[in-house]
Amino acid sequence: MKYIIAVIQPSRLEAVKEALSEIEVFRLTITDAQGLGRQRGHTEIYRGHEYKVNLVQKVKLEIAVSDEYVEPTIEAISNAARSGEEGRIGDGKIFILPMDEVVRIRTRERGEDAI
Amino acid sequence: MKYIIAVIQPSRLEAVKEALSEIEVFRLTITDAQGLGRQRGHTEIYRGHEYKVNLVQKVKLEIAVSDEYVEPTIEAISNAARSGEEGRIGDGKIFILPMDEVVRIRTRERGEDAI
Amino acid sequence: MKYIIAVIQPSRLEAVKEALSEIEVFRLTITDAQGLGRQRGHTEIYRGHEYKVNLVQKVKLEIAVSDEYVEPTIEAISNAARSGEEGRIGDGKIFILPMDEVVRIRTRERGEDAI
Amino acid sequence: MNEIAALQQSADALFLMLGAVMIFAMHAGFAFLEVGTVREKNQVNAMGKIITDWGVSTVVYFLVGFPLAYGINFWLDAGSLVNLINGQPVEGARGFDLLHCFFLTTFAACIPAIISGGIAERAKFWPQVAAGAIFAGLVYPLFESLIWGRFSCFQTWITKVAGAPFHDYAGSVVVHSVGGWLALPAVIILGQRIGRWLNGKSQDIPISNIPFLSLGSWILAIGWFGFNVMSAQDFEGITGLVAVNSLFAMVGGILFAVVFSKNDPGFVHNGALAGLIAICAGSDLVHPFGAFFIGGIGALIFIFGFKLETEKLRIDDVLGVWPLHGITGSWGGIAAGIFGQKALGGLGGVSLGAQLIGTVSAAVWALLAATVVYSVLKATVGIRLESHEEERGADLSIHKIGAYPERHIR
Amino acid sequence: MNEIAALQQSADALFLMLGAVMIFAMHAGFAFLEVGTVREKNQVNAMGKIITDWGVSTVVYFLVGFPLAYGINFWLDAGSLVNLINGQPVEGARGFDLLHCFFLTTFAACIPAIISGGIAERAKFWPQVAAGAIFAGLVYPLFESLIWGRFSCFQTWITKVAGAPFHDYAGSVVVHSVGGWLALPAVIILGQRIGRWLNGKSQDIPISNIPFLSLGSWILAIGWFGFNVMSAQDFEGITGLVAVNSLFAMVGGILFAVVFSKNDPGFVHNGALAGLIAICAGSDLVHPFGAFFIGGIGALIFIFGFKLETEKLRIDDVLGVWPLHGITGSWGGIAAGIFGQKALGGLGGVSLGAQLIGTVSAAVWALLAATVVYSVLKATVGIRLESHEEERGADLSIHKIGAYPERHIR
Amino acid sequence: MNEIAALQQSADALFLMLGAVMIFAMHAGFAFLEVGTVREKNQVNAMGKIITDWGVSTVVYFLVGFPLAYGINFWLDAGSLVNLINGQPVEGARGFDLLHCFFLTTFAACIPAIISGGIAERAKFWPQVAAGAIFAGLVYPLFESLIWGRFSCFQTWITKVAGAPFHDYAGSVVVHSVGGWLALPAVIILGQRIGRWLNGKSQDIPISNIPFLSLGSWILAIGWFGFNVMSAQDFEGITGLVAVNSLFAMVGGILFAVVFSKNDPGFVHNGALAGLIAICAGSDLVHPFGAFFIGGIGALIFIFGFKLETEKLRIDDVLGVWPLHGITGSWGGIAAGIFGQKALGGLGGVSLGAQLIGTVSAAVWALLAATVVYSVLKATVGIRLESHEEERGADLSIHKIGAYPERHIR
Ligand SMILES: Nc1ncnc2c1ncn2[C@@H]1O[C@H](COP(=O)(O)OP(=O)(O)O)[C@@H](O)[C@H]1O
Ligand SMILES: Nc1ncnc2c1ncn2[C@@H]1O[C@H](COP(=O)(O)OP(=O)(O)O)[C@@H](O)[C@H]1O
Ligand SMILES: Nc1ncnc2c1ncn2[C@@H]1O[C@H](COP(=O)(O)OP(=O)(O)O)[C@@H](O)[C@H]1O
Repeated sequence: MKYIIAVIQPSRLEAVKEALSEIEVFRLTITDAQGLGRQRGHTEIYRGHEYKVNLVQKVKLEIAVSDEYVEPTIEAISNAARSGEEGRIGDGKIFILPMDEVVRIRTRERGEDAI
Repeated sequence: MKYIIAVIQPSRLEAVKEALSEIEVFRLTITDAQGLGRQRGHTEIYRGHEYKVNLVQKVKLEIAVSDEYVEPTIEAISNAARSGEEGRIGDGKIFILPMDEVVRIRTRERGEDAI
Repeated sequence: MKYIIAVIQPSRLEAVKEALSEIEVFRLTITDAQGLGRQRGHTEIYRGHEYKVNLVQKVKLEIAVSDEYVEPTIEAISNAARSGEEGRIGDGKIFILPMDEVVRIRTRERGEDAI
Repeated sequence: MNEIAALQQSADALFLMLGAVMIFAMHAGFAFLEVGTVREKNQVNAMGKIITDWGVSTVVYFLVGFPLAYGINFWLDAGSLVNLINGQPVEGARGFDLLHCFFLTTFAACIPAIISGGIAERAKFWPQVAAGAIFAGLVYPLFESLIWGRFSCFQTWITKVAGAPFHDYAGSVVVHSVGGWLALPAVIILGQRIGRWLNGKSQDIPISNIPFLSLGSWILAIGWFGFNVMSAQDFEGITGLVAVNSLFAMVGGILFAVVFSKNDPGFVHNGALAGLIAICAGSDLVHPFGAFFIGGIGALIFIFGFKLETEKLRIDDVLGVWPLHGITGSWGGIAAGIFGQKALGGLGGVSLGAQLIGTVSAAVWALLAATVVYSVLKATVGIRLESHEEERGADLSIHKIGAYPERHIR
Repeated sequence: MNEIAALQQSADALFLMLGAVMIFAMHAGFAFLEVGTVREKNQVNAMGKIITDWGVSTVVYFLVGFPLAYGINFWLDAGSLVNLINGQPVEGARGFDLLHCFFLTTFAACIPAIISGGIAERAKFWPQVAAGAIFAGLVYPLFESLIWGRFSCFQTWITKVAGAPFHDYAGSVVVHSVGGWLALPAVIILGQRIGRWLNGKSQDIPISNIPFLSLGSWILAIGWFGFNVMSAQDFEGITGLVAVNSLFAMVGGILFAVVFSKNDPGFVHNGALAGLIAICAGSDLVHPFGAFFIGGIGALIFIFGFKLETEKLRIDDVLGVWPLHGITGSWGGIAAGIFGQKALGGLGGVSLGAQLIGTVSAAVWALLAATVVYSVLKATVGIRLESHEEERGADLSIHKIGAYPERHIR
Repeated sequence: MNEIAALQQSADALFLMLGAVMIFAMHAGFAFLEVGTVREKNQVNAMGKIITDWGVSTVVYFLVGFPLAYGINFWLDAGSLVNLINGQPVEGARGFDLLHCFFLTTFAACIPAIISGGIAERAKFWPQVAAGAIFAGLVYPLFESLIWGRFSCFQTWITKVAGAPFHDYAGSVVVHSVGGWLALPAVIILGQRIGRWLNGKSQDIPISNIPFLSLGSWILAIGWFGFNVMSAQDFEGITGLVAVNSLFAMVGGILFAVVFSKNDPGFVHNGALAGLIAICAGSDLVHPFGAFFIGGIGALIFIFGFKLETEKLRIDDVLGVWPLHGITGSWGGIAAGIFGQKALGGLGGVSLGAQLIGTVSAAVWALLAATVVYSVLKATVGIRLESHEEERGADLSIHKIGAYPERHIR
């Protein structure tokens, strides 16, 4: 089983959710995040003073999947998360981490069935 | 050593914190999250327009533990995080990930003692 | 490849960002978090009632790195994240998790080059 | 009509209109005081209650309350209405009676607004609206009619036994204490909010927004000068003494609260209001320096009364409206009988006995009325949200929308 | 000057000044109504637009609009200006004409403030300022001059054909409906916000902040009593009927909205405004109970008009200013012709025909003017932000700073 | 007392009372201007300072300041107080002197409110309260007594050397510049906030909440019309010229700021205030179009003055109160001497020399007083929070609670 962490553009969240449900990945956890990377931030000005804002708003998805779902999930996300045809800097990353175990709190189920 | 990630109902946070301290797990990191899963969201209405809110507020706990603590921790969380006797949809999940190393910044300690 | 999670004091974020860029780690994801640990919280009083606030504001950094970068990253963070000379309780932790794969959404690159 | 009379009529009209508008504005203050104190999941409801209560109070007071208290009704064509003074036709009256009723409506509407703060975060919407209607339309006007209105019997009796009529210039007792003492049974019958006490331990619920709370307090304090000064209800009767006494009572409330609450923003911003509540009754009688202490003591009453009420008596009065409007209002009634005396630099002509009688009777009347009304409502339609509704918050449960939709809808 | 005349002059000055300041305050209400309704990324812009439009409207109305509508200009030294009444030198006039123009400026400035709410979140800054200047300086004063101003021809004609002049006491039609009907072409020509409709499905955009929205609504409602009562524009002319009719129309709007919108905070707080908009025209004529229904119907018009406009007609009118000010304003003009009749307890002397003529001509005039102005602006300088600017938000794109810098700058 | 005299007395009372209440309301504006500008961890403190300073100023000004400046005190029974005009007993005076003192108290209370914005986020609470008391009770009234009060010597001398007395109708100099120039030493002696400059690099600290800031600015601007118009302090003296000059100066401030700050919301909303500060002195003298430029230049002074002060001089004046109230206030004093001349359409009778003398002496007096007071306080009780207190925020350190408890308590 794998624990997939994806960092995407907030504007793509809707699309990614849909793409995932199409491949029957209905469960995930979302957190707001800020990213530092190749994508440049912006400058704000208030009372004549410049503020460099180099952190960019991102959305972080966490999805636990059984192994056979890993590739489809990566596919779904990387297609849906791109802005425009060939994507734009800042579209984000997908990180795949190994996962030993899952527990569904409600039922105490473990492993694959708990995902 | 394992890195435990638990997604629970916000209303259960207090109970879970207590349950964990009872088994002497005093350290954890908490983030607000929103979940997508079996639990259904709700609808809001403003000026006659319906809004489907399908993300549910959750709280995410992250706990690094040494191996002998894994089971007790899972136990403690899954008992305390359940709403009502046999739990309710949306009570959440516990994910156990392998962890290679821990460092306590203050002391530079590593491994078990750093947890 | 490793997935490094660091929990630090919000006040140290700037310093850590700089330290990381010095060792050419330019990419990371940041989330606000609250911590429970050795560091004690504080008490607030409103209309004569005391509120114990035992969660402490923290900032969580997530950094995917290739193996040779692990040690330098740990070094950079633990130096920059310390408050004062020999650090203060609450300075935080660094967790190193194994990572199987990375994908850059924009280019579909995988592995080391995607980091 | 000669020029002077014309000026006087216009001046009376402007005077009452300004007063009415200033007190109308206070209701925005009630709303924000509550918005800032309840949790974010109940902020929409706080505003919904205040604005709806305002609407209902206006209707019932014009149709029932005012006619009841003053024997004047408005079932005439507009042409006759504009020329009415105390029910008598007068050329060029500039709609005096209409304005008079508007002005007094703003007092009546304070009753549900006061209660609203006590029962916040868990009350059903419509039953509370109904209760408010009964209070603004009947319960309050009945007492009003005895003190300010057409039924002189009570005041005559008080004068006989105590040597002077009961004096309440701007409603410490008639308005605020009645509202506050009505709220007490309401809050008790309604019961504590879920989670306020966990297995015997007090778990006070953090408030949401102190800037909004303080905005509410400021709006109330500003409008209050209309509440007190325009209570002359007649341009000739305006006096700076009322204005400056209100100022000093407010300042006394602020400073006592800053010192005795160790700078607690909740007590300080409500302390200003406590001072203003306490001074209403005697604002035309006492010396400004007396007003300072009336207000200061009012703030102390709120500070210690609130702790006593919520921690010892375990009454979950969210904004503390019983100590604030109820007890402090009663204090105001009594204080007028003390600081109003010539011996203390006051104008005199007031009797402590009379003040005690009037003050106590108001509290008793309010306690009775509210106990009956809320018991009946509870037994019939029910007054409290289902526990799951309360947990979701009154906003989603009643209004189907939260206070900050953009933040949580996506 | 004798004492009475002096009092009268001072009283007129105070009366107009208080009215002007109360309506000036309403513009803070316009600002917060919009701040609460737009997304957080457009809140700074909402405030920037209102305050800038206020400034520009003041200048153009003093220099062009008022002279146009009333034939009085201010190109005299200060010494002469203070002694001017309706353009004639009068000793001790206390700057009457200046105050008169100030008072009417606050009306003119409502026009861009109204439009601002409809075109929010996507309009360019300066082109909209220009449009506002044209409306406040020419389009509005031209119509004003025909109804209230120096060109009696139109009213004379209406009187001939309909038996009475067109009656609009405080501007349901002249101000609000003109503003609302000007906004309609503006919103249509500007087009929907990005994401408002996704492949044919309506995706309403969540608003940001209901407490701010309701603060705006309260401020507007409070100032409105200056808007209506001070429309007498002369101290002798003050009447409580106007104040109480405004009260009842507002209350009607609130209560109808609470019931028919199932307690939707957006409709309830705007319902109060709908009631006030609807009553302006007939506030000096109708019976308070008539006013109640005028306001209530006004709220219904807004509720159903807004749904129709945004869902059926797919017009992305962010605050719903066309149904609120436009249609409801027109309803106010017509309602004065109905409820103003003696038969319905009104003062009479008003003709439904005349009201229809005046109301329709205002709408037509506004539609024409706005269509021309916005088409020209669109064809030349352009009126809409680039899509990437709109997505970043008007705050960052136009003002280079967000509404809550501390939260997102680090 | 005859009817006309009665009307006059009542009118004077209403006039002063309305003015006093409008300026009292401005203090809510001071509070929100600061709440919106400081970081969220200092918002409660911002409100706590303003409301406490108000309370203290009221007490010291009634007890010390007013008696000092005008030779009238209030150690009489209430009965005598109500019948006092300029210290003389007059039947039916309606508490004129009390109201007069209330009105002037609202001016005195502006002094600490102005300073509060400069020293925000790091000052100790009680020492600052003490400083405010000294300023409102002694420093300000002393200068006031020379310009407006009972000590004519200074004005006589100015008239002798400059041909006319120093003219300051509504306090550009006496109130605002004194407040602003008092703030300068305060801010310098207090020192920069932690983190404002990092190893020689300017790190401006993001403000928290622009909607609150703009709410503050709106409240101030609205109340300002009471500040200026009611400065006639006598109903007969009301003039629309003051109202309209205030309007045009404000508008000039807004529009110049919009253009020259490229639509920066901080400069625009403070630009309106700069305009109003600049016009106070000459609002009864200059031509409205002159007022427009006085205000516009005032805004420019603030914009460039603020950058100079905070970036070049490295003075960490959080709200920019020295350029805003200090320099711009001084400009207002001088501007009255320029635009007040007949040659520029003004009423004349003013001397530039006199204006310079008065303006400079105010600045010097304020600089001296503040330097002494703050040096002594610093040397004795200390005026600055411990660095860890400052880092936690004044809210938690001083008031033991944050501004949004629900968000961070769990
Ligand atoms: N090595 C990394 N570790 C953690 N987060 C990363 C890493 N690389 C990228 N990210 C996240 O992905 C976001 C997009 O990356 P960026 O370099 O800006 O664009 P791209 O991935 O298209 O080159 C970043 O803002 C950051 O949040
Ligand atoms: N496979 C998953 N990956 C990530 N998060 C998950 C996953 N499954 C569940 N969750 C989290 O757990 C929460 C509860 O899951 P849900 O399916 O609603 O209830 P239950 O687990 O009781 O069936 C979800 O809202 C989501 O945040
Ligand atoms: N075992 C753990 N699992 C998850 N988070 C931890 C763990 N230990 C510490 N943390 C995080 O690190 C923060 C600092 O830890 P703390 O014990 O307070 O200080 P120190 O690490 O210096 O002893 C905590 O607030 C918490 O957020």
